[in-house]
Amino acid sequence: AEQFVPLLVYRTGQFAPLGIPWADGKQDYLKLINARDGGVNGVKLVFEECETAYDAAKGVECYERLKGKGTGASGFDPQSTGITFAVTDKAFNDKVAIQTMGYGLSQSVDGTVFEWNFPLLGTYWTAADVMIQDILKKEKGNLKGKKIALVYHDSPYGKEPIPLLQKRAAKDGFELVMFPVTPPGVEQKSTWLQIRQQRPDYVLFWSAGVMTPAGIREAQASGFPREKMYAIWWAGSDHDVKDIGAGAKGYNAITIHNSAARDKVHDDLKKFVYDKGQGTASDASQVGVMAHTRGMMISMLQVEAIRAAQEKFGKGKTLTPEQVKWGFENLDLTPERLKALGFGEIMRPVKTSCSNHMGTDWARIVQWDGGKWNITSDWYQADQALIDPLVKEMSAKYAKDKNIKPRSC
Amino acid sequence: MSYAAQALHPPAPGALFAQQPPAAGGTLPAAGQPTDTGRRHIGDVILDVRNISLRFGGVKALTDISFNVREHEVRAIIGPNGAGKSSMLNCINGVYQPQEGAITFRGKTFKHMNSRQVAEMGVARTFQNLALFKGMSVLDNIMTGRNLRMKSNLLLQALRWGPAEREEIAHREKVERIIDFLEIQAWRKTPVGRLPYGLQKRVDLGRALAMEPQVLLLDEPMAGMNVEEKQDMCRFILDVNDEFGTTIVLIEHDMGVVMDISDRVVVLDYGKKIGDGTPDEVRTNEDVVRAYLGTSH
Amino acid sequence: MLYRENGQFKQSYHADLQIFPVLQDRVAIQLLLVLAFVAVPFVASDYAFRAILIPFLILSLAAMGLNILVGYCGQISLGTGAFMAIGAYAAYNLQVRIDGMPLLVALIGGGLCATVFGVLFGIPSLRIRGLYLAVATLAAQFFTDWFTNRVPWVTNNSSSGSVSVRELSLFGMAVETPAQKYLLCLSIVVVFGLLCKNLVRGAIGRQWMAIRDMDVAAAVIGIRPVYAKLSAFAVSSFVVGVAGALWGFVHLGSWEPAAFSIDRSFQLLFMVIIGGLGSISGAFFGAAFIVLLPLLLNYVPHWLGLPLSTATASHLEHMIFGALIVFFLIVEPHGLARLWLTAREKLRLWPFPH
Amino acid sequence: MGFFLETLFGGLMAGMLYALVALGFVLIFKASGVFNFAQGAMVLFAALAMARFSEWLPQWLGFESRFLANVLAIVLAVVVMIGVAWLIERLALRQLVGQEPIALLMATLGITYFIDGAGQLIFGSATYKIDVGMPKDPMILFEDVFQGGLLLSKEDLYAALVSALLVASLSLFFQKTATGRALRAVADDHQAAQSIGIPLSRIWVIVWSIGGIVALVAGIIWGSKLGVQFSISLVALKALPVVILGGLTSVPGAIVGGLIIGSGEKLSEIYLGPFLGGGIENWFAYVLALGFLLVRPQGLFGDKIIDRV
Amino acid sequence: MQVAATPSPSATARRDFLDVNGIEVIYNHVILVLKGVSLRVEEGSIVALLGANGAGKTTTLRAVSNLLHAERGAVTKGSIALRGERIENLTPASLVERGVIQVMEGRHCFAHLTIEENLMTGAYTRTDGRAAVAETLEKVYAYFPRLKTRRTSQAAYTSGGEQQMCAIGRALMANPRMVLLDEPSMGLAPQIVEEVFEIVRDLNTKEGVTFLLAEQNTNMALRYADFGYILESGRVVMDGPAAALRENEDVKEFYLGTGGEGRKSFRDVKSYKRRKRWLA
Ligand SMILES: Nc1ncnc2c1ncn2[C@@H]1O[C@H](COP(=O)(O)OP(=O)(O)OP(=O)(O)O)[C@@H](O)[C@H]1O
Ligand SMILES: Nc1ncnc2c1ncn2[C@@H]1O[C@H](COP(=O)(O)OP(=O)(O)OP(=O)(O)O)[C@@H](O)[C@H]1O
Ligand SMILES: [Mg+2]
Ligand SMILES: [Mg+2]
Repeated sequence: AEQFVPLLVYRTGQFAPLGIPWADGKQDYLKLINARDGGVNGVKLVFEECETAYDAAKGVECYERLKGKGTGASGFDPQSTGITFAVTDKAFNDKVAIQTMGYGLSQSVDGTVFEWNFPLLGTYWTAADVMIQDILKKEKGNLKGKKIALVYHDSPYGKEPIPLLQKRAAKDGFELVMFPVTPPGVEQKSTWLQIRQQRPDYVLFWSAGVMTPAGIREAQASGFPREKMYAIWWAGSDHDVKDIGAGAKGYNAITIHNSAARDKVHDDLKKFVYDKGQGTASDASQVGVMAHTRGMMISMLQVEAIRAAQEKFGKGKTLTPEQVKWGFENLDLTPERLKALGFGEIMRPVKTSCSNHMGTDWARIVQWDGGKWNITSDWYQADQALIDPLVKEMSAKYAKDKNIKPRSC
Repeated sequence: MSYAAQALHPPAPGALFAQQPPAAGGTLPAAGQPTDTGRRHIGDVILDVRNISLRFGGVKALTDISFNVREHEVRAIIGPNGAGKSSMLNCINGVYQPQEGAITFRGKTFKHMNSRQVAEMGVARTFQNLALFKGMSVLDNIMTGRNLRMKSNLLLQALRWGPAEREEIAHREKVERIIDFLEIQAWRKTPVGRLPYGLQKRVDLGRALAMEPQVLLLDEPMAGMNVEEKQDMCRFILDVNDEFGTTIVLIEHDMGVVMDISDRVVVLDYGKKIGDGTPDEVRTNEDVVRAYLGTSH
Repeated sequence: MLYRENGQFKQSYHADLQIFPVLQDRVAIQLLLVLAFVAVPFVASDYAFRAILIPFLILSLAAMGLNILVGYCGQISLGTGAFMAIGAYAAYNLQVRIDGMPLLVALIGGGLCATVFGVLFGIPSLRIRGLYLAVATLAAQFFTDWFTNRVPWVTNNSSSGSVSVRELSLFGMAVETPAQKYLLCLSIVVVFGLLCKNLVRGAIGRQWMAIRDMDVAAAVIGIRPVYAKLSAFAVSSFVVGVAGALWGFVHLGSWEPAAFSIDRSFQLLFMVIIGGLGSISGAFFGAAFIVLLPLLLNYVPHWLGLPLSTATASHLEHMIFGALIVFFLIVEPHGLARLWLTAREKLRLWPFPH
Repeated sequence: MGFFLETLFGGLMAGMLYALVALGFVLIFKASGVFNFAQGAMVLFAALAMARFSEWLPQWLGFESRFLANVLAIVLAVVVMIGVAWLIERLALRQLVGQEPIALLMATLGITYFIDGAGQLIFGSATYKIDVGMPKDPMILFEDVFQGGLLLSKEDLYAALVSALLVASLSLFFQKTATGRALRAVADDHQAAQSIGIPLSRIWVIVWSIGGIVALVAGIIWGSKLGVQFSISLVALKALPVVILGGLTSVPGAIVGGLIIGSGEKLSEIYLGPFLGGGIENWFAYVLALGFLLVRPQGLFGDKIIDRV
Repeated sequence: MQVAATPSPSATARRDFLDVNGIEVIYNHVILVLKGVSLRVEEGSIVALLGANGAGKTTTLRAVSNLLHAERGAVTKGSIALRGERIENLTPASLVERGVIQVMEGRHCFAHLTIEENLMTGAYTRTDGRAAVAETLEKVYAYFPRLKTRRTSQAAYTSGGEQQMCAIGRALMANPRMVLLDEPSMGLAPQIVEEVFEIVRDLNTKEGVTFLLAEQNTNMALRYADFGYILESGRVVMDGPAAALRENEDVKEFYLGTGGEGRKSFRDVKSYKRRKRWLA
């Protein structure tokens, strides 16, 4: 039996440096499962990549092309907020799961409305909340009178954290100033001049692609301390800072996994895949970089969803997309299970339910020391008291717009 | 007669415009319409150019030029290269705005002419360096000349419905007559860019004729033609002039043509007027001979 | 020998003025329409509808609109994406803000808003020409990008700035399945195609072309550049706006401003040029070339079973695509539509070479 | 006041960086009448070549010196760009002599796709580094005059100097040499140029080579600022209003246009942006250019658009 | 006034300079324009190519100078040889290097360049130094004083005739051995036409430059040429020494307008129906 996993990737275009290790990681883990375990309970995983170049229209085409392959696509990781928007509606009709680990629509946490979306492990609201928590900690719990700037990619992706930050600003009494950067953001001098003028205490950096190095360079050139910058996970990969080296020293990024850690899964990957010359990355040194690990996690969640669904619908059987979705909804990765999978050091336990499609939302801060990332904080969890009402409000609006009747869980 | 019949049987020479319905906008000259070919009565002054001066930066293209054109006459403008002949026409039909002077057309005086106004008043024009619409067929080029008379609006045209279609066909009929008249039937649907130079000049004339003008300004219509073709062209011009009473202003370097077909001639040199009169007067004017004609003529 | 027009005499100007004066063409186009309306809905797969046919139709429509401006009126526009965006967002707002707004009215309304916007940004064309005009249209593009991103009202206060439409229905019938959506697009494209064709072969079309080919001469024969240019902007942006609304409503369903970014503008311009400036059928050829060819190229390694990595395949695809563009231009610089005409002309003479 | 000056200088410097890319457009337009859509792709290609060669050469030849690696890489990249120019002429331009500019524009689009694909295929699509020792840290001037001093980026200053130098030499080339005159002739009328014996092939190889070298310079400067990766081809978009404002046919226009656009967009973003919600500099640059064009439709220094009948 | 063709100084040593043999030209792959045109031009002679509009004169010249390619035309049959060397596949530039230059119909001046720059581009292929070029420039200015007064204006802003002079002058700047002149008299004032032809004769006799000219001004052309070809619909229908052609009744009637009872006034030519050609 075979189970089909579609892989939407971008290995070309603006965001390729992030997309390549990410895509490699996704594929590598599937290869590992096939090579090491012979598939999921004997069901071989087959997969096919489709290049989106981060373009929504192409992404839709890929989605259409792959959704019906085999017995149907097990679930899509669109790798792009734009593509997620575009396929979310279609997923309702096609009955296929969309998993968006660490991106996508923040309100899609609500499984009663967003039956097919799975923003596993955290959304942009998680990220924004955790960043503020870390800042709070540094500022000894008091942000009154402080000024925090959000420098963001002027697109839906960059705007996602705004509603939450506004709530936080009201609650914690800091001033939020916002600086949109028009994509692609190759030139940010005016933004950083304004920052120099307004002297915010911290900068939250919601950037992507070339905007990241350009922003860090400009921060350096305008003398803004990198220690006061907090970047979202897509702006906190190795390639974002490697070439800047010491210039980015002190730059903070948030992550939903223990990025600096290597675990058993890396060793297995080396042993079962790379040593046999079947690795996806052109260069084995890519294994272990942040985006690659993130890719593996995504595939792991996909595989575990399949595994969970097989428990219910029959071990060793090929599943329909709808059945896999059930698996996503009933993930329960305990610490023991994670350890067994080789991810024990890398991530925190997750448990999803019909109403909660995110599972958990642990995140932590890492800092670049000029040569590598170091973990500088403990795990944080987002403040549910703040996020929950927001999720409810926004998903209700979506349901109304789309004429969706929320299901009861 | 059906449309088809008209298309297939070109009108006899001289029949051009003969079946003209009294078109809107008073296209037919009210007075002086010839009842008989070859007996034109030259009428009053229709176009009066007064003290025109035109400069481009340091270049004085025209200096204080005055002359007039009478209804139904053939008026030639001659002069050496760069004398300002084309610029003169450009002033008349509003392509250039002279710095000084005024132009009176049918009793109305204008300081500046605006191309559209001029066209509406019934002045058409051909160009020295072909100014055809390169991407369009011969037929379409000439059809553009009918533009001023086409009235149906955008929506009707989009639907091509009733009046729009009828209008299109009515104008097409007129244009077909011009095509027949100029003997370019075979090239009807050819893009003009592909035509040889001489034929392009004919299409240019056709486009101007399609406007049913009262005054026709021709800028070297016969350049690049051999004698036979020039003869044809002269016939076209004279026929239009005879049959239809159209006033002609003509720039031409072929003295044979100018002397034979024009009623009066203006001579320009370096932007100044050096002679004005009948062909014979001009031919014997010493200034003109020195500046332009040379001794060989 | 099959393609002969000998013996087809036109007995009236009316006959000569038909869109397809040659009998064979008429038959061919009728067959094509029957095929598109009747046969395709039965045979095409979901994937073909949603990923190929619908985008192809909508982009053809947009290209057709753009062709009126660029190909017929000679005004280069790099702001097509913006006009599409205006169409899409306007239609969206009509739909969310007015209860029970019929789909067609929303689409047309989107087109009308785009018209106003197009005329506004067309005003500089009265003074600025050629490539320089691109600045005005680029200003429209970037302004719209910014506007749709930054003014919350436009997106009905959606926090992320992306919008999504309700399900569609036409005269009380739900337009749900891909086949229905396809038929909706096809009908609109056919109707607009006919209207555009009528315009470009009528008086206004001649005015546009005259302005394009030589504006001074056009003015001299009484064509008002103001009217000609602005009407081209208006008609073009109307069609493009409707296409934009369709793109948002029918193809994407929900979208973010990036769906109508400058890339889209460039893409459409290229469709128009490669398809053939100043030709309605060129829009279809161009859309097919620019949209479908990459898809096709994408499949080639699969079919041949070449073990290429996604990235390599994608780079090769780019290279081949680029090379093909150059190749076709060398064969026929006036676009695929002209290539087609030349082929037909040859067919007419076939089997004799001249 | 200090802040205003800082913004102004920042804008002027950014403008010089745009000008560097704009120059490539102007060059090819002026000399062949082609709007080279591929300029951005050429910047990317050149920068990729430079970045990768400076990484590979020490490995291949087994030496350590950074300086030597950079010098050799530049030389090699220049050779590569000349090769690219030669190929473009051979395979595309030569076949399109005398075609309308729009067909040639389209051809450059094909070339863009090709170069994009080829560049990333050969050199890879990850991020690469160019390190020619541009200083990154800011300098603070007039600390005693203004509070907080005047912050100036040294990197930008160097870049500005380089572009000024390029512009000066290219202007001379066009105005004073017979080849320069021939290039302008080609831009006006391919056929007539051919008819008097100007060898289009050679001319085009020359122009595109120079275009390639200018792209390399732009690529090195932008690449050392941003890292070399596909996005670098997008700086071409920033150069567009610059070229058009300065005039498509004017080399000095690229600089002046760059300065105006650069400072205009920064000032607008900082002093107007807050009222409009920010992020306005992109479209404002175009509106600014549009404003100038309404006064001078051929750009500030462009050749007058000729219409005569 | 009758001017007999001046015998070329080296009449005895004449040899074929240009030999066009049965060429067929097709535009755009489908439009057949020349249907087997053959002609020979002897070194140091002036040959006129006559014919109605659309006969194919320009096309013939383009075929020789290899400018057809840019018009999407191609020579599909026949051969063209220059001093025995086949030249169909040369670039226009290498033809100019061999001393063959064309003055294109419709002027084609470089619009944005000044008149003087236009002229100087003509000397692009020259290698004999600045002084020599400057000398030629003076010569051209001497031929066309009008150009000298307009030397600093952009070519686009000069009058039609001035542009024509500029185009001819530009070709002369290359110091050519053979000039293909396409309708040199078009748009020129009679005096200047005369001058242009005098210049042609001057260069021909003094410097031995060969001319192949396509002309509509048959009268002039036959007055100055040694030999003439008459083209109709892409075929040569008549050829012969200029003097003989001038005496031919058909030529007189159709090309010189002096057939039958002498020159007719343009006013009196009644029928504008196209006459049947003798061969077309
Ligand atoms: N670029 C082209 N594409 C297609 N057909 C062409 C092209 N150029 C010329 N022709 C056709 O070739 C034929 C000969 O044209 P050519 O220009 O050689 O004539 P010509 O003798 O020079 O006429 P003229 O005296 O009017 O200049 C004409 O029928 C013309 O339509
Ligand atoms: N737009 C313009 N800008 C600058 N100079 C101009 C312009 N138009 C015409 N001129 C100049 O004005 C003078 C007169 O030009 P015009 O074209 O009227 O001459 P013409 O009498 O028609 O000559 P030809 O017989 O050669 O056509 C010329 O010297 C020309 O260079
Ligand atoms: Mg003139
Ligand atoms: Mg000719």
